[in-house]
Amino acid sequence: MSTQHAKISASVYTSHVPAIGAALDLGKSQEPYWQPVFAGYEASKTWMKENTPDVIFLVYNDHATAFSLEMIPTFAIGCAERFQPADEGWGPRPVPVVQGHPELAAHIAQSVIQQDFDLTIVNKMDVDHGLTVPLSLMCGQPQAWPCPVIPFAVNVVQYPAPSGHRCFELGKAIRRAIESYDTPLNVQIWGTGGMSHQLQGARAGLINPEFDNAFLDQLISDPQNLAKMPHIDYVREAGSEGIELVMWLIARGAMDDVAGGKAPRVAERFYHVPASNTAVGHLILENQP
Amino acid sequence: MSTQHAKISASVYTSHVPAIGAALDLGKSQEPYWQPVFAGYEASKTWMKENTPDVIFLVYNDHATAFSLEMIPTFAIGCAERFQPADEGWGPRPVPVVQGHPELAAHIAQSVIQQDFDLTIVNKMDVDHGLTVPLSLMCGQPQAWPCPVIPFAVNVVQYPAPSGHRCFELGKAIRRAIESYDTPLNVQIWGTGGMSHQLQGARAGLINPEFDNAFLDQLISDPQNLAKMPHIDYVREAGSEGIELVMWLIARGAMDDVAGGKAPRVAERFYHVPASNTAVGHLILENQP
Amino acid sequence: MALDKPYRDIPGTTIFDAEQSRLGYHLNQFCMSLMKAENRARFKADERAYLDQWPMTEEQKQAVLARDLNRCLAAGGNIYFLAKIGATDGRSFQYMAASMTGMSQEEYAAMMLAGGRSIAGNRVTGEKNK
Amino acid sequence: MALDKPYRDIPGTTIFDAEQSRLGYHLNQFCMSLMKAENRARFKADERAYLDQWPMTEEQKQAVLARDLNRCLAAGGNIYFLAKIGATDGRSFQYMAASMTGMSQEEYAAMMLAGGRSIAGNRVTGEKNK
Ligand SMILES: [Fe+3]
Ligand SMILES: [Fe+3]
Repeated sequence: MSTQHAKISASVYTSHVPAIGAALDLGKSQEPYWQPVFAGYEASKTWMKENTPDVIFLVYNDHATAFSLEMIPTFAIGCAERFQPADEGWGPRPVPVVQGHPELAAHIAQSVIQQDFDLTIVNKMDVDHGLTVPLSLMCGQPQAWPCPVIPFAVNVVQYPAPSGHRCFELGKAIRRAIESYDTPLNVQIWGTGGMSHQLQGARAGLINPEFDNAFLDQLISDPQNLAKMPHIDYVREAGSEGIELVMWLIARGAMDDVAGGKAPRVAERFYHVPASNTAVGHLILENQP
Repeated sequence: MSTQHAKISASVYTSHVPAIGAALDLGKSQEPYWQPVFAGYEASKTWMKENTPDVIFLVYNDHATAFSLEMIPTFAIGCAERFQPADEGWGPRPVPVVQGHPELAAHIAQSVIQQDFDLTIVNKMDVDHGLTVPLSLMCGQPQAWPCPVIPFAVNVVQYPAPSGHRCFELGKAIRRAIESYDTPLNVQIWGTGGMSHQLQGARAGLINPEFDNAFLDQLISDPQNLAKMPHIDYVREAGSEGIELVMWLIARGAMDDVAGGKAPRVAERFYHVPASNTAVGHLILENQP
Repeated sequence: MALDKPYRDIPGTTIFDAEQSRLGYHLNQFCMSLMKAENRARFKADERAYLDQWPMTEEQKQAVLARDLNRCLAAGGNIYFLAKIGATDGRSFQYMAASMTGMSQEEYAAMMLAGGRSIAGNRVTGEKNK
Repeated sequence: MALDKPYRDIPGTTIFDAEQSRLGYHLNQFCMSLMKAENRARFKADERAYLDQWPMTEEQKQAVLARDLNRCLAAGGNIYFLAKIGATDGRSFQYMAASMTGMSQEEYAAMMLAGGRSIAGNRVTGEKNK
């Protein structure tokens, strides 16, 4: 029965620093500054080749690219056939067009709205570094991305972002939606953004490795409690843009153990400071059969 | 203490048939076809003059006016200073510009998002007949609307609309938000749309007065149970556009009795068939001191 | 199809769900363009040329040219969007509604004045008490 | 003010909440316009004339002309929007970040390489262990 349905096989977590994309696009990935960052993702690129899913459900935030202040959706699901890499002010990144999965996206949208999550459905959207940098880190520089991607954008630009609790519950709802899709697709769910960083004001450059590593520990072992952390703790401890980390809880909430299954296996874990203004964190968690 | 805070004094429910707006704008309100419709709102216009609030929180749906298929928010709250009446294809209605209440709107948005409702914040939006026809019915043809209005748009165009249950819970959350606003404003909450109507296909023209009147009865006396009615019942019994009635549950959920207070007083009740393709229903419920 | 569609047995009714929305995306966005006066003028001046600027299917274009709203609905149109074609033509909504039911506008208007279409026999496709 | 703002005691940090968003609406929408190459060209050709097309406050315009990002933040700017000014100028984000901290770009880059700004003393305004 369950083989007739879609299934989440793994979750991937990673920062999505724009400078990482620029370094890769400009051929700087072997420079001493960037080499440790890309080295930290080498094993993950191999893992990705060996574990290529049918679809990636990619949670990220838009950075004043597709969404201006005219409309600010808390949660927006991309249901289009394809998504163009955005021109963020320097021209679009030279990366492949992102192919969507309109049928699965529409199914998830319908199911999750009926589970009382108030999504915004988006049928036309360019995607910025928040979505394309994680793909680059995990897939390198291919001619085409290895599979379709469903973009899921979370508001973390204008306060208040959704709570960690809300994000975790949403992950559970997304899992139920995916598992009720009657085609046996292998789906990965990615949570991106973070880790600690602050891009504004006199406190710019804030990095809090103790917080970040505790976040990684607890995300693995006790996400239910981690989801209770209030917004103010993210901002105070991880910087004003550290709030992006709530998005990781969406991916984590979709894993087997949260629904009573086995604890996931930690396939990769990596932490590095700095990439431009930001701490880089990365995890791969695999559901266990 | 509670006099220092905003308070919901009453809720108003009404259909928002575009032909009603056209009849008024073209001076046809005394024609035999329209006279019974406008006569049904005469007492309500007097009530409105005697009970003018400081702000109206107006729940309605956009009809492919401000929102195309590019972005479809389930719930969108208008936080702008003002909202222009939209050109829906015949030029804008000759009615006053709608003044918003950005400060209260922002407070409600923040509070309701922190209560786990995933709103879309809208800072630029034209408003269509869904919002302006109720104002015309309740206020006539003034030079300016009598008070600021916070537009709250609900997706009922693309299936699935939010459930009745979700709408009712949202009403409760909006009530909590308004009552935590630290200025003693008199706020009305309006639910608009409906009643039974179907605008499409071979079943167009469907009217179900038994359903409509039972809906009015239960909205008054047992909204908690009414909120359990599934989407399919609205569509089957009240027509494909009858689903608009879920929006009335948002207003109803914000009333005192739902939070343990006194049952509201029925100040007005009116029902008439037809207005163009639609059954017209109307209620005013007053909170009791 | 993976979407649950409990509304499929309602007669004479097309629910605008994600599948219809995807099918009709360009048709509906074409309709949306008619909210601007200059686009209405361009459409009226040469309907076919205007339609050809949109990546719509030939069936969608033919349905629009024929003002066949039921065909437009089947091709993914949503009535709130399609209504903008009628507005461009200067037609009332009641005219458009009647055109979908196979009744003349007069017959349809008379039905509405008499209380509208009865729910009896109209709940489920194939229902007996019609 | 009716909004609950538990984040007000964080030093050197302006949370972009509804109040800031309202204050900075036109400033941020101006920044957004710089995502189009032709607008960047028009802005560069005559900054003041371009700014005057937006209903921004004089303080907002002066803050942009001076490239004073802290003034822009105080006037309702959001860093993701403001970053588009830097992109138009061909500046790196690290250049912009440094400019808000009172450090030179070299000092700021050195701080980041050494592990970034410490959280110690930076949690609460007026904290002792700075
Ligand atoms: Fe980011
Ligand atoms: Fe309506």
